[in-house]
Amino acid sequence: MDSVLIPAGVKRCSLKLFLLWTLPWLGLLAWGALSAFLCLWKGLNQTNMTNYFAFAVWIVFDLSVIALGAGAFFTGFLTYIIGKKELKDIINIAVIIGFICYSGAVAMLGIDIGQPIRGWFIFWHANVHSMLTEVSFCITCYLVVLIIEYVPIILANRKLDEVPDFHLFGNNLHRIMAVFAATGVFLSFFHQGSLGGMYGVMYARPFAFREGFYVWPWTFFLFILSAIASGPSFLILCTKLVQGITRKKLVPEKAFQTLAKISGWLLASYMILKIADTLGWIYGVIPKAGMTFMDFFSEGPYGVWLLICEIIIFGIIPAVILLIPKARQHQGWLITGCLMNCTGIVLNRFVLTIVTLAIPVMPFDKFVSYLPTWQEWGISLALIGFGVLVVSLSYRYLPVFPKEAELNPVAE
Amino acid sequence: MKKGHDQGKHKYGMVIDLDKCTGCGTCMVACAAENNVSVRPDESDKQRSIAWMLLYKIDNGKEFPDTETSYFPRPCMHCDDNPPCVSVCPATATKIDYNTGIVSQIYTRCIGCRYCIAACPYHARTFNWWDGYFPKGKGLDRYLSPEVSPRMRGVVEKCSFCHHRLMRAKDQAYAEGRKELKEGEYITACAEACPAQAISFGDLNNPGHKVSRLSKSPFAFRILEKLGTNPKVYYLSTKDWVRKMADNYLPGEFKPVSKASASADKKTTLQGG
Amino acid sequence: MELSRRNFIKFVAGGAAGTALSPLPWKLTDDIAIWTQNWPWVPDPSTGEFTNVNSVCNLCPGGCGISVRKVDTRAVKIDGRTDYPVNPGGICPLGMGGLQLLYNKTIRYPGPMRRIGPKGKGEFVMITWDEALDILAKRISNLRKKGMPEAVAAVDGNQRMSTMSVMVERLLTSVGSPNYVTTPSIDDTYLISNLLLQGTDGPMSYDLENADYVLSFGCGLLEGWGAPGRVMNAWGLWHDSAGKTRAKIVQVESRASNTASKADRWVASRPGTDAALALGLAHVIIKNGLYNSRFINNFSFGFENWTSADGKDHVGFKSMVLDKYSPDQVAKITGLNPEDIVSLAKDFARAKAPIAIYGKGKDDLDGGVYECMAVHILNALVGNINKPGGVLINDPLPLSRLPEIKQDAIFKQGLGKPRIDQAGSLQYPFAGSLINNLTNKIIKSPKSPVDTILIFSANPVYTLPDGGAFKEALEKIPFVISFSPFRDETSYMADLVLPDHTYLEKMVDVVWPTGLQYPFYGLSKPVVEPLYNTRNSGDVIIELSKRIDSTVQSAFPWENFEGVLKARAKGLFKAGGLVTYDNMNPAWERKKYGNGSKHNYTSFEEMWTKIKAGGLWYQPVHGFDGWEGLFKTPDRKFEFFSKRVQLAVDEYAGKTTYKTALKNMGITVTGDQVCMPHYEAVSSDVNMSAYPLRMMPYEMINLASGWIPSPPFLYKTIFDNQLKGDLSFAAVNPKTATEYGLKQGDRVIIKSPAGEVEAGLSLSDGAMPGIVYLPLGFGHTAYDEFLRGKGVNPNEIIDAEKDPLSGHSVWWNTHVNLVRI
Amino acid sequence: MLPFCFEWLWGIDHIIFFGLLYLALVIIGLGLTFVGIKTFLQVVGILWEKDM
Repeated sequence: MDSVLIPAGVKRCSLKLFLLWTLPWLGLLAWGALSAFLCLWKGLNQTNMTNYFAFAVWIVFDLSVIALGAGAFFTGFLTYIIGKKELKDIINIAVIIGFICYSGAVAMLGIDIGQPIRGWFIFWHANVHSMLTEVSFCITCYLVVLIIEYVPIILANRKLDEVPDFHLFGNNLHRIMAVFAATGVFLSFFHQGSLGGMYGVMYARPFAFREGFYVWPWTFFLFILSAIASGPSFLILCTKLVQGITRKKLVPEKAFQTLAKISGWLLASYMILKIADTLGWIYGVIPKAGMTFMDFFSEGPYGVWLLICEIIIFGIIPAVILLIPKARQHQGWLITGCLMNCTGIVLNRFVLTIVTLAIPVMPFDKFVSYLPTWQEWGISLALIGFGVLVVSLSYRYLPVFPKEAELNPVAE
Repeated sequence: MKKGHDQGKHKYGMVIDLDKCTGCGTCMVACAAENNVSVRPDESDKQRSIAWMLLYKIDNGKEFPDTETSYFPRPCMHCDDNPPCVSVCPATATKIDYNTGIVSQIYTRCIGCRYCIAACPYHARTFNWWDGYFPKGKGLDRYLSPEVSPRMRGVVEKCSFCHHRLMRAKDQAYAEGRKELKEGEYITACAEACPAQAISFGDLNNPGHKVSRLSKSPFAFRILEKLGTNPKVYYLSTKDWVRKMADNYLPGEFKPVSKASASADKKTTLQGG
Repeated sequence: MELSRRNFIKFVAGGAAGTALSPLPWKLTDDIAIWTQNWPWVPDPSTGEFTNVNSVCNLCPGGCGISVRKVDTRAVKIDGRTDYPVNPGGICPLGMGGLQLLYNKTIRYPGPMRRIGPKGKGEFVMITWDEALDILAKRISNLRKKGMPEAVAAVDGNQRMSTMSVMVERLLTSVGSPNYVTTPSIDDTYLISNLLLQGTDGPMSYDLENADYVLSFGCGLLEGWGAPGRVMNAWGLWHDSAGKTRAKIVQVESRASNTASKADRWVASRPGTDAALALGLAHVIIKNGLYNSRFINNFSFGFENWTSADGKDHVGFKSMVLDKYSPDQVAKITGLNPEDIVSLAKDFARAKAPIAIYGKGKDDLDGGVYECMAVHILNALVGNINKPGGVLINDPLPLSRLPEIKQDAIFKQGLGKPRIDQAGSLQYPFAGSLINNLTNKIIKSPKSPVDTILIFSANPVYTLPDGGAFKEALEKIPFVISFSPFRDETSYMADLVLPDHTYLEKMVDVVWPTGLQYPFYGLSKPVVEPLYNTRNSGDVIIELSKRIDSTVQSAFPWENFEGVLKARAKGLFKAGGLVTYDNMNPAWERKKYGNGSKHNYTSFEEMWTKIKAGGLWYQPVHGFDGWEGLFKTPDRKFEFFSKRVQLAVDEYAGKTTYKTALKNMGITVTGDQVCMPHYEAVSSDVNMSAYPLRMMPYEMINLASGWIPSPPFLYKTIFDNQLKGDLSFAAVNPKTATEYGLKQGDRVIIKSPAGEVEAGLSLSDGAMPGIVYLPLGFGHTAYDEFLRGKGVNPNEIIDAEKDPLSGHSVWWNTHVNLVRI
Repeated sequence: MLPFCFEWLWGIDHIIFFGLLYLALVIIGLGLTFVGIKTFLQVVGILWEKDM
């Protein structure tokens, strides 16, 4: 009955089945909505955050999705500015994923701050020296860009497209997309960076503090690099997932390979810098604070193993996998590589947030532990529910994959 | 971009003599009472309770009967020059005034992002996880001082060196036609309340003031000095183990102050039990 | 169709653009942001004219000067007074939090109350003062008519010698009842040992500020002992590197309390062995001839062996000590090393102004008389009595006596009856009052000998270390009246509550804070108008006397309480003292009378107005240094051998046998030792295998454990290894814990013969192995959400022994067992 | 945020920061307006032949 909305020449499952599929994700959303309501109504005492864990699971989620969402701007960059033709087949889904990640992150931040209604003070009373200000400005602006990029895709819906105004608008928008893409790239670079900067500048927190260039600590650049290294991998994963679920080939393999290759190279270079940075930190920052590297791991569950995982297991290994053509052409390895790549980046964000705050700085201070409440989980997971729904709807009603019809001819 | 403080006129600071400190907690109560800090029915959740001035209990880690405890009263350090919390606040809700050295917090401006809490290694900043606890009909709001505005849920608060007392003292001086404050005219509630006179408060820039003398004592030190936060709260202790507790030291890096201190430090306990 | 849709779209687009450009959304955003800054449920304190009112804190007998900052009629902050002799500037955390006691409506009684619910539930209806007073007056006069006035009893928590306590005792006496009992206090112990050793009846006066070596036997100098404001200020002086030479502080205590930790030397001897240690030190001092022979030879009695008039030879203190208290013997008892005992004794004796002080924590409870005497003996040995930095001998505060009470038949007959608590009887010749005996008598007898009990400024149900016995007694007493302003555990048991003002609403005097070395009289004044329909208990007593009958009324010829205060203060005028204080001129600095004692008033009225304004009257510490005619003992000497004890024992022995006399008095030694300070091991018939550990309650300066509740502020200062949620923690040495297979944070049941409580376990190297330390001040069952149900009250499981000679309770030695839950 | 808001400083840091910010916003804004106008003109049929 919703067939009129479904793109021409492609096959979609029955509406009933589709609705059934959306149920669990709607469930997650409902859970999230309840949690959000409680946090806004009763305040953040609904969480398990404390004066020690001022940032918690939400921030980890924020940082992660924003890093992974980097696939959007980076693919846009490659497509519109470098002009990698093959990526045109995947740019739409990239934009959608980017949109999901960023809108989700912004929503979470809105709940995370104690006075959401005053959120706009960041802009109005901006303190330009704060990395967080930079983050907020760039993310908001970039979200606008993402919406602009998303609009033509929506307008391409069969029914909407019949409206000439929409059709024209969409087309015209599409024509100058390069301009927006370029702006987006600029903005993204900065907020990815300043997200890293947020931690690197905390000079009284030796675990996070880093030296740097001018006002930007090394983490600033590492975050950009790690984001664009993992973004494409995440994009590959998501698309492969969609393909798996729809049991269709939606994007030519070439696109995947290009992304994988790039992802691999970036990850490799990121790893080199990351290792250099870590050594510089161990022999520079930490001793200056009167500590030794191992002091950080004297108590609590967090140990050196975290760093080993982050750098070796989920850093170097996936880089190698993605760099070896034979390996990345093999589906299994490709997925593994991308998966490990993303895990590594998430781990990095986790360490920089949670572990930084968990490790006491004052010698007579004590290690405190933290576990999220169901409200915190609710809001975090809602992000996933939201994502799946948006992708599903877009996939069902929008021509997300230009090559789909051609790759899957509908048998009359 | 990084303004130094030295051009600043005054530089208010605190010196806490840990040999005199008895750990009685009057400073904490005085602070809470002076600054309308909310008290909740359960204050035992120390990670969430609000205390501008907080007592840390430390011990020398020895076994009975050689164990020895001491205390660190910890207000906001009012880090000088470039406090870790000030530069990170996105909404300019916290500032350092280079004419007094006081790091302020504007509650009505704070959006509650808690970045400053993450940036502060002293845990001097606390977040209002709840609205202040002043139930209707209980009457506890009757002792609230109009000089300090009660905070709303969702904002960060911290020690202000009793800034309103500075205002009070200035008004007084102005009424008496004076431009400058005399020593002792402006002191924090904790310094005034301390029954052992362990806390002194004054202008570190003024060589005449007790604090600037004490801060130059060989026994004077600050917490986490190495991080370069440059606190304006100094501590005095003749006990080396206490001084060693105040900062992180690489093996062999810590230097006992002097023979004098070493002997003063020696505490004998007679075996019992 | 085409058109309309297009128009529609245009309309929508235009509309959107329009609103976005209009100021409306921006205005709204701004408005709600402003709303968050003025949330209606965030209190907005009213401002007004600022004033400061000077008064005196009497939350404890410390009597610190306070200055209360007010905005119009509201009190908003309490600060210490720098123009006050006791506490130059600072005050303790309890006093600092006082406003929460004044303004917390839910812990106060808004007016006179009559109980409607079952005892202990705290269900009352408000009645008028008229009704309340009539009910009470009728009850008492009926008892008088029935010829059993002694069935009226009173428990008085007011400070000894304060006008309120004099009033309460006077009420009972005039009614004709001897059963006036006070809540325990170290002052009783001090009074007895001063009487026995020196024959003096003045308060214990420790000249701490001028001492250079303070040997403290269990005094919680930093836990709230004596006058906290004064002692902690002294602590500051002792440690002032800038000031005079730092005094050396030695703390004898089994636990690493703040005092022990902060002291220069911590002597961790077994609890209850203070007397042995003191005599051990005496042994060393005597053996090495370090004692002050001038004092010993001319002004003491019973040091050397002596022969009495009847030709009997008696052992002197010297030979007793040399024979029984050698360092090795003492080491066995105390668990210390002999060498340390020797060095300690030498340090003490060689110091310029050494002082040995005796106490038990905060001194809210009794101590041991023999212990106290043994400790005081040390001061005598080094002759540091009435010398700078020593123990001064003062007369009681020169307050006028109130006129004699008219005696009627009922009066004589009532007072003829023996006290129910047997205080002053042959068995307990020296005790002023023994509340535990009263309790036990009531519990034991089928019908309570007490019909009506009046409870003033006390919360014995909570504070008495008796394993909950007093509460049981109250269950049996037909009519209970509480005068507490607070909804405390005891008033919950009351049939009638006649709420007093809180300390910030009334005028009341502070008489000689415990341990202070100079005569001092403090007078608090109403800082704010009474908030509720409460009345000063002093006025209530006067009003009550009118309603009982003319005889009782005749004992109270004043129209109000201030009248009584003035009547007593007349004596202060005769004695002459200062009513203003200049902190450049500390009261403890001895200036050979030079201390500006020229007072600045000419008439009594003038002095009284000045006292009311300044809240103080004092005489600077006296400068004379001499022992002539100091001691009021039978032979005018400092008695190492107390003849008073001898007389008492002989008299009692005359009635029964010598053996039973000693046994009933709780004395285990015989012969001359009985009359000399000696070590008495705590007797106990408890089965040690069932209760292998010992529980000692400990006090904190930052938690109120007396009848005054803790202001919620204090809970900010409590560490989470003392209270977490509703669980309070017992401190135990890690060794002991491992013995019992317990670890940090375990929940345990602490079992004693008297009962059991549940607590968390907090391992601490500051705890002596084998002892379980429970904090006092938690475990309230009354008051409000801030205090109720938080932690446990050790008093509930205390199973107290009796202190020899005095009969006071030995509350610090309960045998317990730990059981993990 | 705006020159008339009291946090505003004519400092280099402010100028760089807000300069770039406003630049980005202007680009986005202009882009959108351009597309909007173009579409409008096409719809009403003046200029630009509908290329569809």
